[in-house]
Amino acid sequence: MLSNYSQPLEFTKLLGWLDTTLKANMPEVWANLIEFVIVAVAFLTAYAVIALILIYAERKITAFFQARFGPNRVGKYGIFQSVADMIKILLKEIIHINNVDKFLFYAAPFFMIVASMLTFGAIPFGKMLHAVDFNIGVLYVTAVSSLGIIGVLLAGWSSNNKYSMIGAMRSGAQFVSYELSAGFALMTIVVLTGTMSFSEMIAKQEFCWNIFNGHISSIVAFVIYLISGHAETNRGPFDLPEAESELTAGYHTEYSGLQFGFFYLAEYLNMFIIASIATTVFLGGWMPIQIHGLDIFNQFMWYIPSYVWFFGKTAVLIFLSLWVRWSFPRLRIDQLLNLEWKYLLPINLVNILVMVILVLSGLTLTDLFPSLF
Amino acid sequence: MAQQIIFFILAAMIAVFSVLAVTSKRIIRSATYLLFVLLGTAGLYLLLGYHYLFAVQIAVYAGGVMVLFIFAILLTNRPGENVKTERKDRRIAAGITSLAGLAFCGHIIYWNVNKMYTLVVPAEQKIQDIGLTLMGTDKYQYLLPFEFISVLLLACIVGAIMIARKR
Amino acid sequence: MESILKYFKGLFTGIKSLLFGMSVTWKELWTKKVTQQYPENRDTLVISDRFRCELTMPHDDNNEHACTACGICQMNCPNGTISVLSKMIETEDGKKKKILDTYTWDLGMCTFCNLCVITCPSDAIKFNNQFENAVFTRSKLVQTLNHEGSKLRDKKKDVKPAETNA
Amino acid sequence: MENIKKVILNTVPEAVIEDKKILTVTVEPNKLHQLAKALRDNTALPFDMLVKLIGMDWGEKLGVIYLLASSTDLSKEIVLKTGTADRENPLLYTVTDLFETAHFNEREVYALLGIRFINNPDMRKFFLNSDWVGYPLRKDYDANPELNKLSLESKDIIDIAPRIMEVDGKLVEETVNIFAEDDYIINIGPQHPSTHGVMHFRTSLDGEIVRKIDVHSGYIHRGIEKLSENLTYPQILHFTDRLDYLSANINRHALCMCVEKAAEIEVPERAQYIRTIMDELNRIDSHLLAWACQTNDLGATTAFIYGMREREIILHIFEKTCGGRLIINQNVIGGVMFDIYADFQKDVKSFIPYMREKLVEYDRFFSHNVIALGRMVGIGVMSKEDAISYAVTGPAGRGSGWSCDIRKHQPYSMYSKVDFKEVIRTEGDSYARYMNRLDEIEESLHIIEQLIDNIPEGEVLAKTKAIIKLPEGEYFQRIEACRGEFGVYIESRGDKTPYRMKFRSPSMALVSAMPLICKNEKISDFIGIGGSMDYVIPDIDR
Repeated sequence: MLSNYSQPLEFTKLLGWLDTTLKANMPEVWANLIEFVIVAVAFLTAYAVIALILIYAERKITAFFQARFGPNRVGKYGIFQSVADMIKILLKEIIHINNVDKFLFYAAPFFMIVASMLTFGAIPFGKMLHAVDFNIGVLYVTAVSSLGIIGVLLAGWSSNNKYSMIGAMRSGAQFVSYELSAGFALMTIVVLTGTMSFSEMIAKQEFCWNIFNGHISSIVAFVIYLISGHAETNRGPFDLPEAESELTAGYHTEYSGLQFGFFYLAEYLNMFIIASIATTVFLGGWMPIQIHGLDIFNQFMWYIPSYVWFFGKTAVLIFLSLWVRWSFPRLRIDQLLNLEWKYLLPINLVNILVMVILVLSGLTLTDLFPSLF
Repeated sequence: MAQQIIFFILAAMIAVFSVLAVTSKRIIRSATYLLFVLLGTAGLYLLLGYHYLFAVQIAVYAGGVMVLFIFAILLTNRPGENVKTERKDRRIAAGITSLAGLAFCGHIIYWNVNKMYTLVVPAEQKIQDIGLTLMGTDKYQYLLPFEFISVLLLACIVGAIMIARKR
Repeated sequence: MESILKYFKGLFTGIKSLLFGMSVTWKELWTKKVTQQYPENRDTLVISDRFRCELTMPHDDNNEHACTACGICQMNCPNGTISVLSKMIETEDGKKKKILDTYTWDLGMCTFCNLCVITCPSDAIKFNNQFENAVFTRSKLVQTLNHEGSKLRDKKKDVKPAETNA
Repeated sequence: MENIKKVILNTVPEAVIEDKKILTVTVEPNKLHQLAKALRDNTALPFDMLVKLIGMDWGEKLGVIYLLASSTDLSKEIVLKTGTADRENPLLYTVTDLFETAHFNEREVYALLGIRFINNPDMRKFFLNSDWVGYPLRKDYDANPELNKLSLESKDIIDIAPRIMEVDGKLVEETVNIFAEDDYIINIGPQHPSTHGVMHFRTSLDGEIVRKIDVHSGYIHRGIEKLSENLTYPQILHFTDRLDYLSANINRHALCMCVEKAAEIEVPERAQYIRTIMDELNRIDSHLLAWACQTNDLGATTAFIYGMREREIILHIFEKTCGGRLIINQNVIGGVMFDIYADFQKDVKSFIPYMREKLVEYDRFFSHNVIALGRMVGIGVMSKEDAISYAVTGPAGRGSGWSCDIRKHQPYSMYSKVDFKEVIRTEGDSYARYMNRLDEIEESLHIIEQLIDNIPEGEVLAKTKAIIKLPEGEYFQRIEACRGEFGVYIESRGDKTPYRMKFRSPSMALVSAMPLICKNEKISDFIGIGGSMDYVIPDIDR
């Protein structure tokens, strides 16, 4: 079905050619090894580049929300600002602190960055641009992203600083609670699609995105996922762990240079990861907008390559997250837990039941109007 | 070949960090070493192709239990202070006991490891199967134990709230 | 029942208030920004005439100023920012006269209270609005206000009134 | 007031009563507490607000002047004086149990004049280190820098407070620990993003909950009162702008008025108009900044910048009027330094509708936000009794239901001629204080609206003598600054410099109430309450 349309800008052919040439010219082990290295390098580059773009975009958009211009000195419109920042962070001295548990202190940022890297690896960026496709993709993503919190806790503990400690404690409470909601929201869609694999999920959303397919229930799950994802990434209004007005910088108060850079990078990438998972699970991932039967329209949509679709949808969600972040005051810890345990979680539990009923009684859009999709 | 290498790396990691976890005097470090052990185990599952088990191991142990461990350690006042090394005779006794335990376990594993190969089918489990197994009421299905555990956890939560309320 | 009603009412009024808040930022996103871009706007930048930046001693075309070296400004300055050094000279008709030697003012210590200007009996000093005064060493902040070789303006010749602030 | 005299004589028959502008009563130290208590508990007209507590060095005697006012009618004032001739170990009785606000003030008097107060629960030096040599405000103070060398060594903070208690008629010197041994203490300040300056709160936490706060201040103390003793009145003026720099013009207005009244200088009407308009613009400016900072403290960075945007317009008007933006140097003795510029009216009049529109936007954006409400409503509640006892005035005091606007009670300048409402809320929480400020912006706009078109022609500066000397005497002036009541006290001995100068800072009262209202609140609310109280540190560290 998919291959019926001409897709000139996809990487499919290039990657296929690469694979066959490599395997034709050398033993399979070596070919695999080279492919691994290529993939790893590509991911590392993408990781850094996306973070840089995100940092720039956030600063610029934030500025416009706040009646400012944002960075505008380094390059035209300040586009090289985040590059300059990156160089600065790389060159900055890493300050060694007395009376800290050195091993944990230096290990903590790696937990953060490794966790977000692991998650990053499982995201389908486009057609064929999918490094590992587990058949338990959703579960995998929830599992490895939960490792990041250990970095926060250890950073807070090992800094030997009371502000950091309070930040870490808050972070722990926050993360443990909101992971529940995020997980349940994703489960709602797993119920709908009957699969945990990202590729299968995307394939099922060819004509009808999950957010429409499960209508009420899906939309509720989508909103809850966005809220709890936002909370998991420790960004305002849920930025209590690093609440600058009370804890100065929370758990990363004592970090400098590249150590801080890791936390910073991971924070931005986590924002991207949450948005891209939401895109994949709810908004059809890299799949272009297609309407059943309208082949010309579909062909036209396929001319826009899948990765552009993916990044476009993700960008919209990231914008939404920025918009929320810069509109609201920070929650207090009890408000935060109230929101989770008194509102999100009960609603979520009801929602998952509603979804089960919708699926079992054939009330999803695809069941109701099979001719349309 | 590659699998073998990765296996040995993981095995070494598990072994080293388990020893470290026990010998470290700082409790928060022990917890971190334990975390590495759990991650190594998860790696073994991945090596075997048990993706589901791998994800659950990470989500439940590394992401859940360890977070709670560390969280609990952070809540205690000055953990790990005033820990004394044990007396020499006690240490020797402990060493002998653990060696005996190792020998016992090793014996069992050595004599049964061949049988295990025949039992385990290296095929990817479907999520649906796992779900049905957990929630079914037939033979080799586990709804009852599952619910038992749920009730147990509920009791724990109620107990915790009762204790917290008293303060 | 009432509590359930309250729960949902709270939920929806809460969401409504949040959406209101987001509408304000949304509007701001598309509003033209009022931020001024210094130094690009140097040509169009308007600094109020009364803005106090640098103490100056206006000199006319003949390199003459109005300072009689009376020292009232020095006396009035709360921080000792000004120091007026005078010297005695002999005029043509043989009288001894005190004239200004050097008039130094330390920008680094000035609080710009304007007391020196308003108490000056001969309107010899005033603040201008040249605000770009940053230098690399403190010693450069100490300025001598009277120009090289300048002298006191003859009062009889002085027909035009001293400049005052608008 | 005749009744009051009776009350005084009934309580302390040997009291010396002088009928000056303000009724002045001099008593012996051991009778003061009794008299103050009688005045405070006087039912017909309770003198329950301690406006100022002024430590004095009269030369032969060291003593304290208390300016009391009635919380029901702030214009009713009474002055109590007491003193001791013992310069080696001066001891007076505390009034902290009657007026909570006396606590910090007495500690300040101890630091600067060396008078110790019996029964004050915590007699550490305020502003100064405990090892400071000498008492700066004493006339015989040795200012030799060798005595108090600049130390770069880090010092431990001592949480042990000395005090003198009277037990069964005997004086017992003892020490108390401020914190328990296993308290979890964090230092909020001296360098902290949300203390609004160099303020240091030692905060004992139980989890997220604040159990006790110990205030340390004086990190930027500049000794303005001491400096003033060697400067002429026009020179002192420029200090006032640097106390509470956000109500710079209003503070300066207070000192000008005090000197003008003492020297009997008539201020031209045009100057009065300009002063009032500038004061109100200053108030809007300050309240905007307060609003912005409070929202920022609550985590809404965007709102912070919106507040700054509107404030910029006022600063621009200031800049054009008098060449300063923050420290504006507008008032001088006898009038104002600069007349208004040609487009002043136009600028102000275009600002008024703009600001009103923005107030509506603020309301939409923040005032009803569910998160903001949760962080302000019912948080940091201060009862009216506490507000009076701690002498918390301004929007904070009026948020507790206390009518304490000097502009209403003792109208000065043009305030008696304009129509405006005193904004009072009774909840006493952060939200009441927050809303009070926004409403006061509205009232200020209303005041400006009434004045701006009617500025009379004429001089803006009265002719004054070249050297202003005040006749011998004591002069009090109270004024409504942005944060509450600002007061000036001048004791003149007929010179061109004051003998003693004292400023009453509203922020000190606000900070002194912080330990009370933040108790058992969450740490993030502690920051939020700080924002709602809106203290300015240089105002405290005079």
